[in-house]
Amino acid sequence: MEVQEGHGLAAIIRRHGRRPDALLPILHEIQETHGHIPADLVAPLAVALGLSRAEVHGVVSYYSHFRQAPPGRHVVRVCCAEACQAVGAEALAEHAQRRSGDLTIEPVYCLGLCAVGPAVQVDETHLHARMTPEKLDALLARLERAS
Amino acid sequence: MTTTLYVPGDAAALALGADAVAAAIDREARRRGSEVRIVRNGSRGLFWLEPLVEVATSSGRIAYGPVAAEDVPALFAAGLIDGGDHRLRLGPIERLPYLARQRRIVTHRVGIVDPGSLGDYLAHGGGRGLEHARRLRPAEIVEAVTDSGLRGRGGAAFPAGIKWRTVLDAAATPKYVVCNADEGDSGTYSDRMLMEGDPFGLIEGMAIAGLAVGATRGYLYVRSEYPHAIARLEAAVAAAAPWLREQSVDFAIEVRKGAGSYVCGEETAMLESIEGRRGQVRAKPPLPAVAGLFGRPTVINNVITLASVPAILAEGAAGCRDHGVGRSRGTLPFQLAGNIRYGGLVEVPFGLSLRQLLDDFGGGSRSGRPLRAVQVGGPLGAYLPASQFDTALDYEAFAAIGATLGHGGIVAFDDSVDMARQARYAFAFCAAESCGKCTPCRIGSVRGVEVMDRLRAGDSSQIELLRSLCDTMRHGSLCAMGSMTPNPVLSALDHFPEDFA
Amino acid sequence: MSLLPEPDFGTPAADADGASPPLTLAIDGIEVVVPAGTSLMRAAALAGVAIPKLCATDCLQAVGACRLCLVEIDGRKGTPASCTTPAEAGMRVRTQSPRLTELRRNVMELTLSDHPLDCLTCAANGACELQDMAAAVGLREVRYGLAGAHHLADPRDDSNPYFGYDPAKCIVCFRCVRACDEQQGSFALTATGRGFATRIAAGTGGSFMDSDCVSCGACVAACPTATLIEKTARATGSAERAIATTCAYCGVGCGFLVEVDGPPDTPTIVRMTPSKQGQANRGHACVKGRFAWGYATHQDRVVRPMIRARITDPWREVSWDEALRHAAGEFRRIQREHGRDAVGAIVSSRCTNEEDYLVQKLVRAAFGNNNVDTCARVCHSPTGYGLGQTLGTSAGTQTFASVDKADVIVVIGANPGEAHPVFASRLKRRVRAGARLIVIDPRAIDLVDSPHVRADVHLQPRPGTNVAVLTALAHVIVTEGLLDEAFVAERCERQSFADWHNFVARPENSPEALQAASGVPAARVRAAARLYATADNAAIYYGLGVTEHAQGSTAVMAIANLAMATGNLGREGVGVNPLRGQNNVQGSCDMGSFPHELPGYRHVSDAATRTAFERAWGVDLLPTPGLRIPNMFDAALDGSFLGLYCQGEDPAQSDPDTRHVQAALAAMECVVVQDLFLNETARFAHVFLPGSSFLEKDGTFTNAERRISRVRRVMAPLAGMADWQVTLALAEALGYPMQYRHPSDIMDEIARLTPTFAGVSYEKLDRMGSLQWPCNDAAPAGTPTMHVGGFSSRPGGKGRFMIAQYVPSDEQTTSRHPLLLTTGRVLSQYNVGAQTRRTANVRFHAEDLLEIHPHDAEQRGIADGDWVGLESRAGATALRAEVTARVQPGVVYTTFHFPESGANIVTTDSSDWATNCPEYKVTAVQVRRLARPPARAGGAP
Amino acid sequence: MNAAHLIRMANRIGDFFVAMPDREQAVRDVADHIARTWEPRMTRDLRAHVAAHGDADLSAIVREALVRLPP
Repeated sequence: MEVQEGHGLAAIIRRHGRRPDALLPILHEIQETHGHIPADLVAPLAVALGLSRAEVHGVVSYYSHFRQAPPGRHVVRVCCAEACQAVGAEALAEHAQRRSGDLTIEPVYCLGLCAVGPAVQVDETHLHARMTPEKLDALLARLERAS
Repeated sequence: MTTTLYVPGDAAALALGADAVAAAIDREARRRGSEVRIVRNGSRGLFWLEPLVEVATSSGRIAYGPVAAEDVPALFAAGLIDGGDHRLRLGPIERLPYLARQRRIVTHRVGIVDPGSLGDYLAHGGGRGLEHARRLRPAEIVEAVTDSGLRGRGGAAFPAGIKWRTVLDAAATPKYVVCNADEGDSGTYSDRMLMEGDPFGLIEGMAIAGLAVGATRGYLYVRSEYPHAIARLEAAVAAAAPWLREQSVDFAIEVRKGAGSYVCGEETAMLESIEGRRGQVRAKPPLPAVAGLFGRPTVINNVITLASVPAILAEGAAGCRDHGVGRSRGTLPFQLAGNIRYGGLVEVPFGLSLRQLLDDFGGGSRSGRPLRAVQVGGPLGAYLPASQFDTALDYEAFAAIGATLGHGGIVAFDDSVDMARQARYAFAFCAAESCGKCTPCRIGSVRGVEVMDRLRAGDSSQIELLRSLCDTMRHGSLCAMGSMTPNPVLSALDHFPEDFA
Repeated sequence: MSLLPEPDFGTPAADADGASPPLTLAIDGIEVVVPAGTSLMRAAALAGVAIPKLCATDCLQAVGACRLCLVEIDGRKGTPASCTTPAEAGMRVRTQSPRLTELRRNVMELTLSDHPLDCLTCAANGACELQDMAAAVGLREVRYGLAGAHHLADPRDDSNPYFGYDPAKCIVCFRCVRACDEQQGSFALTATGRGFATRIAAGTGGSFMDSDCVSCGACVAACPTATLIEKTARATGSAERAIATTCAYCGVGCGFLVEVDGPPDTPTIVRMTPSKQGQANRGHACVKGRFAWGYATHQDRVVRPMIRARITDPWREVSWDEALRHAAGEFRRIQREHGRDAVGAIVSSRCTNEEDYLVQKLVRAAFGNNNVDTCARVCHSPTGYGLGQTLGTSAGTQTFASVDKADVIVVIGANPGEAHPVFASRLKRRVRAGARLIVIDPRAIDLVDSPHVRADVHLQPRPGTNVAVLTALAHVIVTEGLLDEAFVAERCERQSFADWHNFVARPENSPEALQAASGVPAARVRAAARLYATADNAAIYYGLGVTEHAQGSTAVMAIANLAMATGNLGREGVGVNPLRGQNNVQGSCDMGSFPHELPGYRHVSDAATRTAFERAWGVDLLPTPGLRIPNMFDAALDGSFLGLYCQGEDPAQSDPDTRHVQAALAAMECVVVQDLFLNETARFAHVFLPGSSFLEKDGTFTNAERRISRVRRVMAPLAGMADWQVTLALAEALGYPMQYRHPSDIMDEIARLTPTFAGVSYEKLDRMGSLQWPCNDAAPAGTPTMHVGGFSSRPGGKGRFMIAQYVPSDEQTTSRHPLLLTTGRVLSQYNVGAQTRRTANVRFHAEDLLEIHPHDAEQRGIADGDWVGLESRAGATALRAEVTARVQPGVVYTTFHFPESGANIVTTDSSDWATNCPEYKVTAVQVRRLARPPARAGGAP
Repeated sequence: MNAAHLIRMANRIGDFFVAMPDREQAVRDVADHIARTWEPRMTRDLRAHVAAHGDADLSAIVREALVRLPP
């Protein structure tokens, strides 16, 4: 089956090959491109990899990293695991959740910054350590200004 | 003359502003016309000192830290390039007691080498293990690993040599080597530091495993929460490929990115995930060593385990075997985390007491309040009260008190902690991360949260049900996620009953 | 859950690899010996110890999810799940202890903490594994209360016409998902989300009807609760009793249990469930057999005999007696006036062996001629001829289970996913387990590329060029030294092999030379030939895409040649396997329904055979062949064939060149139609005799693997008489009474007179479940694999190679008819649709569509869904277009399930040279876009 | 019976056997095939057609075989 070029899926699949075990790497690429996994890509992706639509849907829905809807302009993940809890992460997360706006705020369980918590990750690669509610407010304000 | 400066590129250092420091150094050096080369090394693991800048001088590497970007002009003014004095000057890095008191074997290149440079790796002794392994028969490599007493550092502590032997003896082909780099336990980051600070060491370990069992393909499964480690590994895998070819080592590695599932750190769930499926746990047997990835014999070891292998091959099994106590041989990079003053990586031989780590290295709590509880071994590990802080750090000693050493993560809590709340969290975490396959974990975790809510609301009759639920989960669950969630819950209940009243 | 005790051993039988010896262990002190690889749960079941379980069932691989089957093992820590723990020698296992009781009860308590407490009003009440297990573990209360998180308000999905999905009752045991994956191979279901939020979903989370679900019912059968349950069962509750029988749809011959309630003669059917003891299907089924049985009691059923003087007159209901006397009188009158040979009969491959036997006996003994033919004429007659000529036996060589041992599977001219779904599931399972697959088909059928199955090679010949492709494959095998020389030397005729070898080796038979004719790239032919010839075990499966051609018999022989040349005969995993279209195609052929053969494929000219039947039947038999179906129609138009007894067959719709067939029927003086419904042929009939469905009679069907299975009476015949009784009465009216009290008497006679059936009896069938012929003194338990050690029906036991030269079909494209039409089936409909159109299966496929390639559509201005006219030299019809790349440019495709689409109005009189099997699969046509829908598509008179 | 059908059927049979290397055997095979599968009135009508209209429509091998057919 021809995959629509418009989504860039064909090129992604060509790069990975037509093997079922390429599903996660391909989903990562799709999400990097679109910010989420568009529902209309599930069927062509399934055909291209020799999987069923149900299998692809099952995988997308299983992993918390994959989104089925577009996120806000920035994604702010607040670590809620024990090491960060030990230094006030829960209060920080509750504080963050009270914010609304164009940002997606969600919990994450450990960023590997357990000696310098509470830790926050913005848009996958920007990390912030020893976070406090005040520092978080400033960070979120900065992100909102930028968008 | 060009001066080499080291500014860690490690994720923790980045989270503390290392990029800004590096940029400031570059800017200041240009302004001053100083010729400097900035190496983005891994972190030494002394996180209260990060960003920790080192400068290579004729008298060794001199450390400064913690350095903020604003400090940089003053540092230059103080003669940073020559190791000049400044309030942030820490002196020769190796002489810092925190480092000097460690026995760094598996992490000995972390923070020292340029993780982006294969040449630097080889210049620091890398490659010798593989070179030696190439001259051995597979069974001899396995024997060396067996002799070393190396046990899996991921938590289960299964002897690596026995696992390798099983894969070597399996008839089916092809075989695979899978590196479990899904370091999801809170309080642990040694895998991340090694991947970011010495990726070639891991690759060499995987290649040796491949030679030992007859595998030509390896997968490195890294959690998506570790984007910097993934980037480092992908670059290193690309750089190492021609190096392996030059040595006629037929071994190709693919880096696989997880997608936010703690259970995928369980080896069979990880295999499912690599194969492109939902990360649900497989029942064992068959063991992955017999029927693992794509149903083929598969060596699965975690990062620290595989990274320990080159030294064993290069230096001999004794280098590992001669450290430690009892059946816990070698060293373990412990990680001090949570509410701790001097949080960081501490690689020491097994046998130290927990208290030594917490006090001598950790310096007590970050908040300054008394330490009340310590969770060792991640979210499925037990909470230990101060009365158990003298327990020796070895697998058997921990098992004896119903605790687990796990991956060596140590999370400290001060006396403001509400242990019932931590017990509730253990269930909540299980509910959030359960793969959903088996009943005790899928439903029990949610019921556990509900029971804890009733209990915390004052219904003490729930304690009996709580214990019954923990018993059901512990003995009924398919994998460690469900069966070990009772560890933090029951240890909290048993050691801190006052919080449950 | 079924009502006949079908024991569930919890996990599948271990693969007996033969390498490891059986092992002995003790379960609750009971010693049991099991094959290596057996689970503790299965070992316990074999020892008679039932371990509580929910997620385990012996048709699915164990997953260890429900955690109810925990056991204790001496010397081991913990409480492992018995379903996923393999037995080991010397193990001492305890399945009962206070500790285990507590654990199981507490696990069950968690399960029930998210399950409605509505047992008494639940459709599964009394037949619910969850209910049974809750009782077994002694659960009395759920301590977690009712205030917690739950899924009890999840909305129900009743989109599927046959079953509903009620997620509120779901215990997330994954049996449905696994059944869909492992048994059916559709992968239409999945678990979504994770943790407590894990739910079972169809497709991408929408309704079942929006998913890739093919309604095989495997998930429903697998469900231990009422989460997935038949709507009929929901309406009636559990059944009282069940009757084992055999499906009356395709040639797979699935075993079913008919679950019923109410009086023995007029019961209510609660549901039909596939039987695990069904040796052809092993508990699996498809949407037709499983669900589409409602036609049997449909209001369209004609239950009173009718007659009329002229076909333009209205029907008049009469008594059985009057109808039969009228029919017999007419047949005798015609014979008096026009000669003994002016009457004949068509027997149905839908009817039982016993009924087919009776009709041919009636023709031969009462009519006194050989004018009997079967609808197998128009589907698999070339199989009978081609395999008879080469291998000596007119039947497939393997059991279905044999495919499990095949390393390379060739599917040519067959679309099992649609036409033989239960076998397709088995084939796909084997491909998923690593077998390589070669598909030879003009269309990209679903085996070419579907979830987890992809053909290694797909050869796409132009319709009508199979022989060119098969000969090219043979050329590669011969010229590249890929022959199994030892097999050929030992097992085949020397001279015929030499002749064949010389023929196929000629340059004009190379793939390169034949590429122009077939359109198949030579390199692909070579790849396929190497793959097939170098496999340890290679098996060929074929269907009507091979037989329904002018060279149908040639192609069958070419296939047999390939198998002999590569030594792929005479053991499991190999062979030549026709996939029979109808439930009893094999049987009707076996029963002597062809005009030139007596039962057991013995030519009427054979004096010894004739004598045996003459003695038994007390008549003289003709030594010359009778008329075949197309010859009957020619003779009718010629005025020399004027009376036809047509049982369970609808040639006016199913036979090619409808106009010709209708003219022939209209020219006859007495057409007697015996059927469930007033079919198209009945429009030309003078006598209508009500037929009986498979639920209304006893008998046997013989499936594509020569397997004879019992059909058992579930209800009394709606019209008072079963088909076999009607034939008896007609024979009596003709003055030739036959004495049978029960179909088993008929089988006894068949066994007495037919050497390959000598060992068959109802008693043995009841005892053994089914029997594969030959079944006689030499093979008392039947013959799963043919030709082991030799071709016993061939002179000297040697296989014969037949030269198979490609001869182009008369059906060639021209400027007037530039496209080639080929035909096939869809899963949900069956042949002319007489049954399936009278069920909710129309919701899956409501009309026949014309598949046309985008290129051809573009040229004609045709868009998807447009009405198009389809015209051949035989006739014209209209249907809607589906624009798809499944077909190649120059080829169009349609199904033939609806009379109004009239596919056979356009098919022609071209037929197989050896058997006159019509060339349905190749018709030169033109396709034009129609501005508006036709007033009545089909345009029959 | 329809002569065109009979001729076409006969020629198709001939087309198959004509590929055999032993011509004599092939002719016998054509005759045998017709004898074993055709109802007598079909053979009779084909013969009648040939008698009335000649055998130009038949292929060579069928012409030869027709002679061999038992009466």
